[in-house]
Amino acid sequence: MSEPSVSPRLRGWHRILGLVALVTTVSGSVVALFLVPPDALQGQVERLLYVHVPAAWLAFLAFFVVFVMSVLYLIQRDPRWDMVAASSAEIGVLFTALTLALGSLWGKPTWGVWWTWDPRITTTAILLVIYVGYLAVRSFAEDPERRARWSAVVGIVGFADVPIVYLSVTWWRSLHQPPSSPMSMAPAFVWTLMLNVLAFTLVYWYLLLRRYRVAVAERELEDRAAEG
Amino acid sequence: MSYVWAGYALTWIAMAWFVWRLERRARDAARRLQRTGPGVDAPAASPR
Amino acid sequence: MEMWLRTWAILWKDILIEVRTKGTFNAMAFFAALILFIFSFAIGPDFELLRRIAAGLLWVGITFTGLLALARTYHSEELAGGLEALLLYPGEPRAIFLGKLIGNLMVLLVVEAILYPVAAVLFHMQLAGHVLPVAGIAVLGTFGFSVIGTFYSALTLHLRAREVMLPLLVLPLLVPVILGAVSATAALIDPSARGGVGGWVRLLIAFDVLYFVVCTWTFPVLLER
Amino acid sequence: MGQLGEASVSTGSSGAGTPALRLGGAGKRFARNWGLRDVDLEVGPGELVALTGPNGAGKTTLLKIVSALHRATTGTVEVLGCRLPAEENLVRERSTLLPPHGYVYEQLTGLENLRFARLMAGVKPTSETREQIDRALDRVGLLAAADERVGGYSSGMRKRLAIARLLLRPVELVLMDEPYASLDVAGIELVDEIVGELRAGGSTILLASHRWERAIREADRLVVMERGRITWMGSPGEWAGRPAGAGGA
Repeated sequence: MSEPSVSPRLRGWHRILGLVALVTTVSGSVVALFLVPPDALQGQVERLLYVHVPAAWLAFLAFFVVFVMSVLYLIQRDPRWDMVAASSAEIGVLFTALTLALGSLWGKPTWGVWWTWDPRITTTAILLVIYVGYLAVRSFAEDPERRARWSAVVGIVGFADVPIVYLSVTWWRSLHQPPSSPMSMAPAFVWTLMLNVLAFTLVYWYLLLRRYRVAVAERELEDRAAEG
Repeated sequence: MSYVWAGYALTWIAMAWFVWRLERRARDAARRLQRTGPGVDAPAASPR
Repeated sequence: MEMWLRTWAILWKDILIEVRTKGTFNAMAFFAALILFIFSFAIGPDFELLRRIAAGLLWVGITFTGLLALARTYHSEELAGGLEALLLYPGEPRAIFLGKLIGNLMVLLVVEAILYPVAAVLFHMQLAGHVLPVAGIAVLGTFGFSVIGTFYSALTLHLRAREVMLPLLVLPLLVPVILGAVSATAALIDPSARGGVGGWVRLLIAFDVLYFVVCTWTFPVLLER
Repeated sequence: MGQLGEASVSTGSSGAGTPALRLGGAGKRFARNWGLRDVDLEVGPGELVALTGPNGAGKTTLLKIVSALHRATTGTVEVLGCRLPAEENLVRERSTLLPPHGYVYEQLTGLENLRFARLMAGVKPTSETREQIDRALDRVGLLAAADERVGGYSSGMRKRLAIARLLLRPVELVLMDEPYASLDVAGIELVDEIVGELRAGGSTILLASHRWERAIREADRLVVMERGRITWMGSPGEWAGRPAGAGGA
């Protein structure tokens, strides 16, 4: 069993990353809530987009990382890639669920309904089901090697599904309802959004690093339990 | 506006909860690693 | 080429076993009929409504009965002692996937060949003049469904709670198949449904090709033990 | 480091030329326990090695790894000069496993099971193949029951069918897992006969069996396993003269 370890230099570094992520996220929220002017069309509720859009961006980024790590694992069979994939998937579920919740919070005042078959939101919901499937496979497979191999397959097959789902839902929706309202592109809006996307991305990398270290420790415990 | 507050509160609570749960898991794992002998990351522990 | 001999070996064995035991077919036929009748009673005799949602009801029936068959893909191997019964022999492991895929496709198409006419009668679908295109769409949709089902049933074979795991893993991949098959079929037979059949057919073909390649390519990973 | 660690020096006596089989620190992990742990073994071409030990000692696991059915979790495995798991197809081509419970399809007849085996090995179903099948069935005394479903076979008959399948494909390395199990006296003699023929043909044989007193009669070497490890290895002579309790089987 290979002995994946985390170099000491990396451990101190994560506190700095955590701090930077925290500061950026706080400032992002402050700017989004108070400083940037409300949008002419949607009014105050448009501020939700400053968290909804970054969360969605992270949900898909996290699953892209799962996909890349899954491919790497199947090629090199190095347990570290599997542990990064698992960590990214768990964080991905957090962001996906958050995106859906924020989406309905935004939908209620804008369209008067908690759930709409808007292509982006529907695709995010399907992405959540893929994540749940991925994590279910991991929890139901006892042998670590098998768990890594099968979840890698689910990560790859699942990832290929996302664009097709988005395409098919967009076509399907265009048969029944005009596309959802376009977002305003005022410079203030764009900068605030970019700041929050950066903040969320930093949070993602911090959480990935921390979750990976837990995965390493738990894998070590599992290996030791098997030694007995 | 209440929806906006709810949205931001939810975002912060979700992230805080995830970090808290993560730190707890990290502590548990580190403790169990110590108890089952010197580990990769854990400081050298006295043998049980 | 010996790969096709191996594919034929698995197909021949599974057909022989299915013809003799009819295990999968009986379960599916009964289940499909049950679903259609329940829909009829549940939705009532409103012909106009039934005609509009007929394609959807049909594909709900196909999805659930299909999952029954797909869960039994490696049933004969399980009785024989495990997938090792197929790994004893040299040769391309992907032949196993192809053999099982064609087998599943045939079982599903046979059940659909019964399901479609019954649904046409029950739901007053005007299939006249559209039989061939509707059948073509059914084959495209069923092929995609079979590729995913045959693939994931190999993965879930050794998982706990596999009765739940197979539908859970297949569900997200079914979205484009169901949307494609239902919308294309509806566009053909229901005058009020807008939207081009061509677009949906292209989507189904793209889905089938992509997943046939992805699943065939990674299948040996599932056979490793 | 993954599963391809360095090969450690093996301790077994090796015949001339490349060994038929070399295991270096081979291990196999099943979820929470290790079915095989740090096994070093080398078998020369043409050798007959008997493998014995209590249930769960790892005999079956070892045979499955050598026949490329399972992959080793740790260590290196080389069979007939081919490295596993990279060249597993080559290994499957030149070796075969006689499983304890046969891997036979109950819904098919004996004849159909062997036809399936031939097709799966990529052999065209010609009349010559049919004769080969009939000869194999005759050799194991199943010609009469050829057209009956295996579901109706006794466990002895199923084992004979598995033996017939083995005869269909002459290979360099033959792995037998409990060949004597569920066989009557005549069946056991048949197994010994076939083992003799295989040896005469120069095949290397690895034979795992509880009944070590039977297996040891013709073996060049006896390997005793317990809890996934090799606890004793030596020639039958040494086994007879061993001090009491050493490597007790």
